[in-house]
Amino acid sequence: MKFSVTVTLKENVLDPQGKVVQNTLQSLGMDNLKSIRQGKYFEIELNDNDPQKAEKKVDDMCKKLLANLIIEDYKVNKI
Amino acid sequence: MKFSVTVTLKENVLDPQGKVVQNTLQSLGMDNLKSIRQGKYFEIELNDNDPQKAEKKVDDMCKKLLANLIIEDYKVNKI
Amino acid sequence: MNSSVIVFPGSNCDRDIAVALEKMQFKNQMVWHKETKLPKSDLIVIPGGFSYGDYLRSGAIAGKSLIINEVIKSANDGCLVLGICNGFQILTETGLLKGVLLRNKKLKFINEDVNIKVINNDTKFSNKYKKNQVLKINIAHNEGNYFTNSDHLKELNNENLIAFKYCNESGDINQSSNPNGSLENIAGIFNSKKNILGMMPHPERMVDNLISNTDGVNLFSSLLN
Amino acid sequence: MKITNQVVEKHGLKIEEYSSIKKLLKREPNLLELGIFSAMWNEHCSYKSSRKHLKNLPTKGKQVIQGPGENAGVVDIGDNDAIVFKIESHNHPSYIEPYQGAATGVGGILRDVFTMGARPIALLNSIHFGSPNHFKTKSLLNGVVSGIGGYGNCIGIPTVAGETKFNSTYNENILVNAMAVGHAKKDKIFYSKAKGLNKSVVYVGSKTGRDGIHGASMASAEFDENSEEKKPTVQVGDPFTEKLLMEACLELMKDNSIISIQDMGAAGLTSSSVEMASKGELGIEIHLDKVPCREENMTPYEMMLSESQERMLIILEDGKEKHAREIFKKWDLDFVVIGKTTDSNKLVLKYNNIIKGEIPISALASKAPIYDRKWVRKKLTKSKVDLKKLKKIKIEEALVKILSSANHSNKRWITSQYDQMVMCDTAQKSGSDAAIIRIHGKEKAIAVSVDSSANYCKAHPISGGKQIVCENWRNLISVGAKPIAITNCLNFGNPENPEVMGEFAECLIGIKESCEFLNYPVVSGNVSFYNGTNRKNISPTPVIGGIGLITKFKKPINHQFKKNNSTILLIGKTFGHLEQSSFLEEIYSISDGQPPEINLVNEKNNGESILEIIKNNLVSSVHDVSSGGLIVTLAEMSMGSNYGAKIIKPKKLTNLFNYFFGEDQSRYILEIEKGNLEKVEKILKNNNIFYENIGSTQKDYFEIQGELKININALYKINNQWYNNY
Ligand SMILES: Nc1ncnc2c1ncn2[C@@H]1O[C@H](COP(=O)(O)OP(=O)(O)O)[C@@H](O)[C@H]1O
Ligand SMILES: [Mg+2]
Repeated sequence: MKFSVTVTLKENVLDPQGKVVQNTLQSLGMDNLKSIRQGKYFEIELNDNDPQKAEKKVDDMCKKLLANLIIEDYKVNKI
Repeated sequence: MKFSVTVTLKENVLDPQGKVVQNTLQSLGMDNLKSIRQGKYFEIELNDNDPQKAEKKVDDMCKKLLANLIIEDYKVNKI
Repeated sequence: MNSSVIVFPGSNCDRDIAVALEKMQFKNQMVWHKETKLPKSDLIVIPGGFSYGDYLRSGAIAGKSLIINEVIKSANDGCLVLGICNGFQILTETGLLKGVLLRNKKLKFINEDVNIKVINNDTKFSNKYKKNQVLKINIAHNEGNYFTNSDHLKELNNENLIAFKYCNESGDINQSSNPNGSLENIAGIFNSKKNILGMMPHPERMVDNLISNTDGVNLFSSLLN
Repeated sequence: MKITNQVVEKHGLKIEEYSSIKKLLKREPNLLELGIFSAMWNEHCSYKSSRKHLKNLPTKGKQVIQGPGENAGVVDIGDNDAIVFKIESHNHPSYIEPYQGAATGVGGILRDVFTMGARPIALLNSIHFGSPNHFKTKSLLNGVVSGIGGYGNCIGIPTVAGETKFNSTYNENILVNAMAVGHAKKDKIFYSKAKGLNKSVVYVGSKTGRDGIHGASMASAEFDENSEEKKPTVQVGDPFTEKLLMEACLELMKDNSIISIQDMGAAGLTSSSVEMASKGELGIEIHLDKVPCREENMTPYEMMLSESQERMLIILEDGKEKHAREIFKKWDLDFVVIGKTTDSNKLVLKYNNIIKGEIPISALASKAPIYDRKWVRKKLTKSKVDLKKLKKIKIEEALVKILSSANHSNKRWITSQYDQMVMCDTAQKSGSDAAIIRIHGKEKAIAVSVDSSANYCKAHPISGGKQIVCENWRNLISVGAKPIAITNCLNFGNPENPEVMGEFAECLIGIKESCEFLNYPVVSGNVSFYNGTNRKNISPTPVIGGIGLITKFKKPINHQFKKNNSTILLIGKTFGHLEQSSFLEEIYSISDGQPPEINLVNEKNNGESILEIIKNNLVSSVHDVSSGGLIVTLAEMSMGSNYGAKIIKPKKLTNLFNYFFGEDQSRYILEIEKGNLEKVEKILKNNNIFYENIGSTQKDYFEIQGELKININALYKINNQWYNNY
């Protein structure tokens, strides 16, 4: 069973990386770019059969390690 | 118009980060975890109205900057 | 004074801090991260480096290690804890210190001698410094851009929990003397009980005139005081 | 798979070479065996074009413990301390993927050093990029610098010195050379030579993946339009695992468990196993089913040719397996016995006990082809540059132009991305003529520097070869170190081209001459051929990495002026040689003419006298005069210091530009406090040194009387802007 997880910085947290990427893209001539924010992406494969249980586990992983909830939000998707 | 981009390492390419994260999760007791690979995630907002043109632009950004096509693949999604 | 230096896989300033502590007459022990008990210590140091390669987020994985639970217990019992650089990042990941260290503003690793100002000299860690004294100390990090929420920032200011701020040679604290974009030029903070100090600059690199200067010495002698 | 001519060529082998393989085997090889031959017989591993010339280099000396032929060179620095060092290129991978290419370059050279039992104490690099105007240069520069930093910073070894140059000759083929320096106990050095029968062959480190299959052949092929296809040969570095591997190996090296050890570098498991067996005149048997793999269904072919990083092969003493296994377990690393030494003198590869390949070791090593390639002498240009015919320029304008050029700008933008202080023994960081690293816990220190000068080498390879060794020597002298030995990275074009081969042969003649005269032997090195694209070869770029010793280290000497009103002495004769100078290149884009000559007798005499003056504590600062000439040297001594200089024009001056911008060799500038002047002059006179008193230091201004006067802070700004604006 496979899941994808995206971890993004909360709205009110400065995203230095996104900002630099944005500036670079703009200086490369991408002038219609309004905003870009950068986060992390994980592809997780579990040996489970029960989708609900599995999703719960992935959620656990996010809380315990993958995201720092002080500054980051996360989303889990089954793929 | 908003797009999401995920950038992941090609299959045969070593993912040192994913490896360490996987070991850590396993040692935290997540024993059903089969594999985890780490990538990058971007949320991109454009001032365009034409979805096709916009997607083309995002694709361009990926090729030019966001992904390193030698070791990475990317996917663009409208959100 | 007894000190313990925690060694994680990927720590790389562990020897440096041990040398500095021994030079300052601490009785020091190295503690491997897989151990489950800490030796009796008055000071616990989490050294700089790249624990677990800084993969995922700097400090995140070390923050989940076995030994860290012991560190948290000791810290809650009032033991002195010093986190330098990656050690600071680890302390924020464990929650012993609030806030986070984001990527440097310019997204580049920075190794430089910078000036920092002693903001609070009334603590176990800083009593040998003068208030507002300007030190020259080496920094070396990718994620030193300190960030916290506005409530905590207020608390830091109101309760005098800021240890050091980046400044220029004459002590001015402004954007041009901020190497990494950190909030209010913060270079190091205490917890509310002031028994934990996290700082990005490396005091252990500044204890030998032949190599650099001795501006770090007083941090260690404060602890012995 | 049938082995057709096409398959042979795909493996980078010539049809004639394939015939020799069949003769040596007395049969046709299978694909696995062909792959192994291609890895061992390519230029990178076999040195087939260079060996004949390399043999002539001086490699011996009282100070040499181990010369070329091992993973790294080893020199003696007294009381059981030894320095282990080597330089290596990672040019092609870095052009394709600058971050990972440069990072894995650093990782590879570090393994060469700690394999020998040394704890790495310093990293250096020599990086050459195309013209700043070339569309790729900026991203290559960014990627390479962050890759070098990314790896070195993470593993915790200070990157302390290097050189960075821009020249259109590298537009399609950048150079990334990394050098590592380690410290070992003289009686605890580990070698790759296998010994004893039936000993366990152990695989440790990372798992094997499909990365970099045929990387070594790539490093030995020219680039062309299809280089893109070769992409998957780029590997991703994992400095974290390398740190664990380093600590685990050093821990295991504390006792006598290891018979022999070899890192898996280019051509991975193939070259490491063959090298160990070949040196020990033994056979080796490997059970490929035991190799730890990262991916599923890897074939023997892939396992043998994979260039996954952060792996080692160890031959263990009997009865030490448990002890060794525990150490690697502690560091979370794979540890698997994959084979044993045999008396068959063959490499035998088995999978599930079925023989998949069997090759005599000698066919892969001692019987690999060696070529005496055709080479032609370089003809010197006779054309003389006539200054009078050039557009007039003011001295000040020329100085500013040079100081603000890409090649002469301050490199702080680069060096601040490297952790230079970790390990707390860096007594002098980047920015001076050489870095100084204290030997941990000791009174002594070493100095290190890397240097090259492609322009000189292109113009006249023999003089150029001579010159770089001397320049490197001078840089060590300038910080008070006695130069003891060098490593070299020889970056050249296609050796099948007689002109390139001539550049190679003649540069080596020059290097040899200087090394011999200066007692400065070559103890390790690396050859990188095929640098170029579509028959356009790069300028010959041998890079020299030197080590010097400071026996009693008390305080670092560097080039910055320290005091007001000191006397400034210029050591060595000034003739005003302008051809091949930065002045002509930067101001007029002229690259004709001959490089400056070197007089080795003066070189040695000047250098040794400077050392004597430094040893007697008579000098405040020292700088060698190099690219840009006298004026740039003086400006560099002023910038970033509180003191500038007031220079008096010599009376019998033919031409100001020749005097100030000429690049005559073997010269130094000394800052001498007035009170010490007499003693210094005495030494110089005793040693028959030519010197001139050219002025004195002064506060705040850099001045040539009657010509120019610039505030040194302004000068500093000029020198610092290029990288930040690029
Ligand atoms: N890529 C680099 N990495 C580290 N240090 C560098 C690099 N490039 C240049 N430097 C440092 O900048 C200084 C100036 O370099 P260079 O002009 O080549 O010196 P020199 O002419 O004395 O050899 C030296 O201290 C050198 O070590
Ligand atoms: Mg120099």
